Amino acid sequence: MTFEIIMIVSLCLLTLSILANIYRVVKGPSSADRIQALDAIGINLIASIAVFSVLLHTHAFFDLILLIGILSFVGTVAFARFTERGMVIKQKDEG
Amino acid sequence: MKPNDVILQSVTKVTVIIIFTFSVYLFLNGHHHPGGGFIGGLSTAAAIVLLFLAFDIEKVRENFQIDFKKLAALGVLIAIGTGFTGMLAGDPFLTQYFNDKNLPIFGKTELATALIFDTGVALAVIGTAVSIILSISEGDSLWKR
Amino acid sequence: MNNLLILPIAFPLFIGMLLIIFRKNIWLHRLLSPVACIFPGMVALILMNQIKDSGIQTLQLGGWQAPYGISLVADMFAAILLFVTSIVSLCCLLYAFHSIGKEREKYYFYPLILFLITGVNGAFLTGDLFNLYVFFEVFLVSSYVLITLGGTRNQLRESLKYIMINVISSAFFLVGVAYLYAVTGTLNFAHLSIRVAEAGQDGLITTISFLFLIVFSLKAGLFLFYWLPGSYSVPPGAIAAIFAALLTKVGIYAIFRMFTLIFYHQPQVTHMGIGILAALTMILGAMGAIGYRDLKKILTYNVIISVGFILIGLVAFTEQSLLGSIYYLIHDMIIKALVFLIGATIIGLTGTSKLKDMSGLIRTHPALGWMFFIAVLSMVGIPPLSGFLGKLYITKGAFAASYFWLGGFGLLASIFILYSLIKVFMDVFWGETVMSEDEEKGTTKGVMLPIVLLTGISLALGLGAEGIHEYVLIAAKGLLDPNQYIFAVLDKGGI
Amino acid sequence: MNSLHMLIFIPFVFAMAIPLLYKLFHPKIHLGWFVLLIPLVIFLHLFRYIPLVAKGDHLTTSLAWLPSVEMNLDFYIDGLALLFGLLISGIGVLVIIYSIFYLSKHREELHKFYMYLMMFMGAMLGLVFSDNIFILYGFWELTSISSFLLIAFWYERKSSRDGAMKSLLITVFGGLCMFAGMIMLTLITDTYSIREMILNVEFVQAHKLFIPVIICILLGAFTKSAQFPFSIWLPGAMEAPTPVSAYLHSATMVKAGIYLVARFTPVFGGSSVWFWLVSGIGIITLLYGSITAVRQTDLKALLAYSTISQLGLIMSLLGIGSLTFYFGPSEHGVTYSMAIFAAIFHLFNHSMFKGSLFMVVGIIDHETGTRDIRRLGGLMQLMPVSFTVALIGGFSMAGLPPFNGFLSKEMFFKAVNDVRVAEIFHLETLGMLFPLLAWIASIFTFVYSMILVFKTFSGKYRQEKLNRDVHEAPFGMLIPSVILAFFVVVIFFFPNVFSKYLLKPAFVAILPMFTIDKVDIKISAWHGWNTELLMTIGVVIMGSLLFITVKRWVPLLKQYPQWLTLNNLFEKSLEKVERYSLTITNRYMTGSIRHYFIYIFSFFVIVLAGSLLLLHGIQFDVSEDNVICIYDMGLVLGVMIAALTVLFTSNRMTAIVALSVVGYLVTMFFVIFRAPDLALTQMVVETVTTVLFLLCFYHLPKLQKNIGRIKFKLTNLIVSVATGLTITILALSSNSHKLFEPISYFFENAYELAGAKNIVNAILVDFRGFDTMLEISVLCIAGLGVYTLARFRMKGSDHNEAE
Amino acid sequence: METIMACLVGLLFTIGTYLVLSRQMLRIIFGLSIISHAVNLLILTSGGLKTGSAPLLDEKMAGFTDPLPQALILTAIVINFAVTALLLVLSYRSYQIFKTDDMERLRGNPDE
Amino acid sequence: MHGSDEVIAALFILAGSIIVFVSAIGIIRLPDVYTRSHAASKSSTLGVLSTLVGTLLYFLISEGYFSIRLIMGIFFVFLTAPVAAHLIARSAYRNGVPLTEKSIEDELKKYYFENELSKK
Repeated sequence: MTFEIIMIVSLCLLTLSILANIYRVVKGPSSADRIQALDAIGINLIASIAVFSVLLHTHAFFDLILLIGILSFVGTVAFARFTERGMVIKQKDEG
Repeated sequence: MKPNDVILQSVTKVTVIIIFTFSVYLFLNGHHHPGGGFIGGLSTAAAIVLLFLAFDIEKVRENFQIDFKKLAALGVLIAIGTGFTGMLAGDPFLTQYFNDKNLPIFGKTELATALIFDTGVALAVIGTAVSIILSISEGDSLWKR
Repeated sequence: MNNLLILPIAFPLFIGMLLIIFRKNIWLHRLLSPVACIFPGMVALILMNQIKDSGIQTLQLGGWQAPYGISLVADMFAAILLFVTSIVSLCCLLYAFHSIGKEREKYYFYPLILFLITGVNGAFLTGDLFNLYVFFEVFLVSSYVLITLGGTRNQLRESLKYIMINVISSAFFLVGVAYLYAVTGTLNFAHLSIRVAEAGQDGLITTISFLFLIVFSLKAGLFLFYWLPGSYSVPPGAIAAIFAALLTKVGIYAIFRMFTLIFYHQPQVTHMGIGILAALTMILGAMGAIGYRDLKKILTYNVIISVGFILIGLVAFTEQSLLGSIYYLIHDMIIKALVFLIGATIIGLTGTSKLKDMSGLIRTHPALGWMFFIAVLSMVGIPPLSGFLGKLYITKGAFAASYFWLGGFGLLASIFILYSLIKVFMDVFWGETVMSEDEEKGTTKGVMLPIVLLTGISLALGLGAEGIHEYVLIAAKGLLDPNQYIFAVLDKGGI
Repeated sequence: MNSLHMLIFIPFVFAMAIPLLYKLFHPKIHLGWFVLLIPLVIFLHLFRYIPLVAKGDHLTTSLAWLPSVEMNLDFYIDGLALLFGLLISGIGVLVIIYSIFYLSKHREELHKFYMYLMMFMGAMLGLVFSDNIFILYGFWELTSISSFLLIAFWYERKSSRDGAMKSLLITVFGGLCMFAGMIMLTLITDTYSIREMILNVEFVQAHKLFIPVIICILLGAFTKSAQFPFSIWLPGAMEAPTPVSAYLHSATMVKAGIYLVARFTPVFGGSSVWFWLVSGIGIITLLYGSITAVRQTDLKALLAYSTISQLGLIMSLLGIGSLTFYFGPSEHGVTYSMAIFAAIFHLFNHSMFKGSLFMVVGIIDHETGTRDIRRLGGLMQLMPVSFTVALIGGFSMAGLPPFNGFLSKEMFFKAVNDVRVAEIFHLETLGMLFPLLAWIASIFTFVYSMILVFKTFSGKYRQEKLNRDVHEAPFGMLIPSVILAFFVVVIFFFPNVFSKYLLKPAFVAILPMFTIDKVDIKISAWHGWNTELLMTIGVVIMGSLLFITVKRWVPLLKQYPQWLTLNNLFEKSLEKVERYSLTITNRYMTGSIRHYFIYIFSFFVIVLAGSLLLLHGIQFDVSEDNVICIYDMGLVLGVMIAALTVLFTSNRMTAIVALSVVGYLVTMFFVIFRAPDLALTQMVVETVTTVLFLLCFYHLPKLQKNIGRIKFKLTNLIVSVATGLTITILALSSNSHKLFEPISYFFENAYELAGAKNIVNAILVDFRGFDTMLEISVLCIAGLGVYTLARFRMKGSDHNEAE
Repeated sequence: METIMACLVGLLFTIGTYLVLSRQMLRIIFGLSIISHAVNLLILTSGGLKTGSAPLLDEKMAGFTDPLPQALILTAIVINFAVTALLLVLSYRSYQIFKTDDMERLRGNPDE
Repeated sequence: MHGSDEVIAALFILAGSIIVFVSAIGIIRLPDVYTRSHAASKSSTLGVLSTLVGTLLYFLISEGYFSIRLIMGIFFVFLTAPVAAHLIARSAYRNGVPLTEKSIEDELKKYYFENELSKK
């Protein structure tokens, strides 16, 4: 029972962190802040899903953990690219 | 200042391999675990997109000389094709078959035509996703002319 | 089990995908796409005879017994529509050969048309609610692409609205699926019908049925047709024709299917609602048709009027009225393709769609003019042309069911159809001939064949209605008796 | 297929052959000579039926067209049909002869003219011979259409087109009303055959739809026969070439309505509604037509209004005659049956004199180049033959002896006098109106007949007002009118010959209670000094007085404001309808997507919320709900905040980021609701969508990053809140109303059935693999769409879009 | 939980609708996206929430959540993705051509 | 199932969550994007790693299930999180997002501007 309570507490903490990050997403002020927060949300999601898997005794979401890792990386890269040079994919490497 | 993509590019090289492996895993595993053609395909597409992000289109194109639209069409064709095979056997369209076989290396493996169908799905998804992203990126220069 | 049912869907899809791969060979496109259009029609013909002989044909895809798998069901109604679709699309395709232009051909025009046909055929055949959604999406997405194909300013502007509205309606469709699934726990039409009948169509289910009515009304252009005039007037003629002929009809088909097979227990509420919408549609459509002086607009508003008219048959819900609706539906698909093609030809010749800028084409293009005239008379329902039987039976059915006002509106609508289109005829074809043949912007070369073909079919449909009456009657009876459908779909496995 | 069918099809078949003949023989031979054969053949052929019909028999034939819907070409000849058939073909012959000389083979598109004419003739013949009510309707509409084409024969003139349009609109409108009536009639009687309907009269008269049926069918007849107030199309139809006018207005088109009323009299006769409508409208039309005719200055218009008034006369006679069915074959009945006879007789006479008059007017027009009475005069010497014909026709129309019009006019007066004594249907008080109105109308009829004859032919010849030398018309043009005039006289002297072979059979056809042997009708010019004769004398005296003083009082009539004429009202209201339609349509078809969305959402809310409330669909039951975890609440809160951010932010980037937050949190929902596949998919799709958003936004660099504050609009708020509420309530209700176990239990055997342990995947690739197949097709199509959108733009697409 | 989800769906619909009713093309697309999320959640809710384990046969718990809505949502997500992609590209093309993202300025010319 | 071994897993997870939470506070409280970058990437990476390890241990102990996917996940996050943080920080800098006023020195400024100038 205590175990589950610990899990729930962790989940709540994670939720709070996500909310905190959402606050940052909303608040900004710069795009970079938002992307950063989004990245953090992705990471928090990974953690929450992990905790959740424990709570539900399921392996079903392990794939998701990795996938979120991948996608949050790809997404962050894309965002960063966008804010940095205003375009996402280069036609040709001018450099 | 010229953008210095060394970090990104070297990490990308590693991660892309991971992603590819992972997508193949997702794809093959789909029948029994979460995953399947669609997700496998999309994560493959994500890997390709990551390549595009880290490098430039032409460089990637050198290595992937595929018309992704045709790939997508091919995927759909495969999917329809599996449907037709069922018909040839006199069963309804899209009947899937599965059987457990002992293969030399893999041991007892389940062989299912659903996998071929799923391959079609995966190809279609890869093809479409990448071609969408590419056409937007490429199309722009044409458009402005 | 009858594997023929899949062919009208899989074949065009397959050919379309194949053509994407062989993109460069336009001749292959021109060769294969008509084949892919005709083939479903031939299948439909076989199906019609099979249905006549041995009842509704079904195919449980993947061998999964209904309601668990997806069923394709060809009842006579669907088979007839399938057949007409094939004819109409073939004619539009033939028209496109000479009018659509190299550029569009290169940019997947033919595959897209084939996908559109796939979607339409599938929507006619499917026996599963969610699958219907998917087929709707197939033809909608194809239509999105077709409508934007070419990227002119008008196309972009109107297609934006078209897509946005259709996205909303698709969302509503899914909302409806969700509600219905929550209440009944199933998706198969036949099974839904059983469950709804078992539960009795209470207030909630009726409300859900209204939700579906809204969704399909959006597609059919029943009352919620705001997107229609704009989006049908921007694409090239061949595309507009195929839209006018097929797209709204799928919506109408879906309304028929839903309200004859599943939600038929409270006709005093649901069918009355449809009746009011149909009447409003006809009124608004008629106002648009007589108000504008623009060829394309007039034609599109006529599409709207006919939607309202066809649905009267459903509202009255008697054998005769359904018979009439089916007749009129067949007629309307053909004739709308015809008038749109003629309209496109006229616009091609004169380079404008404003009536005031046209005059006296009859001297240079008498055949075109007279075919338009015949088409107009057909639309008004002058015997022995093709619209007549539909008009007769719809009105008769409506009167028999004591929907006098609705039948009256229907007849009144034909006056407006007549007025709006005869005005077109007079302005375009009569009057002083102001344009010599050299001044024409386009030509009728090559495009006359499909027009003549459609006119011929329309005439044949009117004069030779005897030939199809048996089929139409079976279709109407089938619509009236949901049990036929249910038994055909769920015969062996049981629930 | 027998000879009767042949008769009706010959004109159509021949119409198809005309272009060929035109190609072969034009301009060597006037096409009319070939066409002439057709009505001639028909006429002669119909003659063969006279003996049969004169015996009171009839003949039916049937040709299967759509037997399964009982749409067969059932034709049948009785006296009435034969009379019409003979008129149609006979006058057809004369009209075609006339047209050969009237229409130049060099200037006019003769092949079209004769095609239309043949179609029209065929349609008329079909109309009168049809027994099947819907076949009759078909021919009815065909006459409207072919007359439309004929009227607009000179389609380059605007007035022709307008006239044609007007006639088409009104007659087709009437046709549709009639169609509605016919449908109701078939519902009542359950048959398409007119004869069988007549046999089932008692059903019809007792049915609750009886009055609507009458009104609908009469609307058809009145519009076709140009009864008040539908008469406006007829003057407009004068734009047609004169042979057409002569044909349409004397024997055919306008008589179709009369035919219809006569044909249906056995079905409806004897009811007060039918009587009052037919005879009342008839009398009003008679009066209206005759008074308006006097005002006209155009000869053809004058004739047109005279036609209207004469049709009113026949109509009212038919109405009075319908009383026969009330009284049955009693003495009273016999009295009123004479009205029917009078109607037939006058119809016959009218065809003769009106045909001849039209031809004369055509000759005048042809020779002088004008039809304006004010410019004409004194043509008597120049055109003696025409004058004679006009004199005969005019006097006959005025009801003077020794012309046939006198006979039927006498009978008309008798009939209106008889009405007074009927003592049913309030006739004891209102009956007095009939003779009075009839008499007044007859005076005006006399006046306009005189105007027609004397203003054109007597008086001073005014060369200066005409642009050419006037001389007598060519022989060919005169022949037909002379023949008709000849008949006008002959009928007066030998009425009973015609009566025996033509009129009596027709009479019996309308009144089946009389058999042909028992009926004994003698037409005689002299009845002694009875009321009718006195009335006629009164007419002549009053009429002469008025004619002499015509210059004094006609201007008074012209005081009637132009804008209040029926014609003007019609045109104005049509114009108004068009304008308002456009205004209203433009009012709601704004092209603004926001408006369209508002319509859609409001409709959605109104319909669904309304139906939920009215049908008591709202249910609420939380007992089945699952527990709520605090974590869930956090998620819900997160989604809400993120979504609201999308709503309120003014920064494009923030919006995109917040949107993807929503997407990711939805993924979390999928996790807590145990949907791993969904979570995976949603995750990937969300990311790709976000990337797409960014890709697209790269392309808009020059525009501001801000998308501007979202403007608050109360409508939007109301609509959106209402939509959300509706969705929620429906969702709650349907979730509380789970009536059945979902079918999903079946899929739990996925491993045995499909060899898959992932049920969702098994559903996707196997159970519902078809969906997936189509889904990837959709994806592929969308991919193509993106590609074409990105790459493809019509060359020069921006230039030719002037609109 | 179903109740809460229904409310959330309603809220998302409200927000989506409000966005859809605004003038900017982009906002409309956002709105459509949000509505599609809402729809997915609604379908999921319609199958009942949180009963049983994930629909994987390896999971050994009593009963599964309803897998059918999940499959439907999956299809719906993909289709939505396809349409959104198309719409996005279309909107940016229009944006480029019309130089505005204000739908009110894309009314088209009122005829006659 | 509440063996003492599982407590280790639970502790890992709890610790991870606390770290994540702390970093979230950091994300809210820290003054500019560059400082927040520390909180976002370093701490949360650590936090999530700890949680994942905890999860891994849990399944290892309770079910004897060793998930390669989790290991891969850990590896992947470990690999990419710094890169992501790097990219974000760089893009922020190049977009001219200001440093907080408390910052003492901007070492990159000189280099950056020289390059920008030399380009022109």
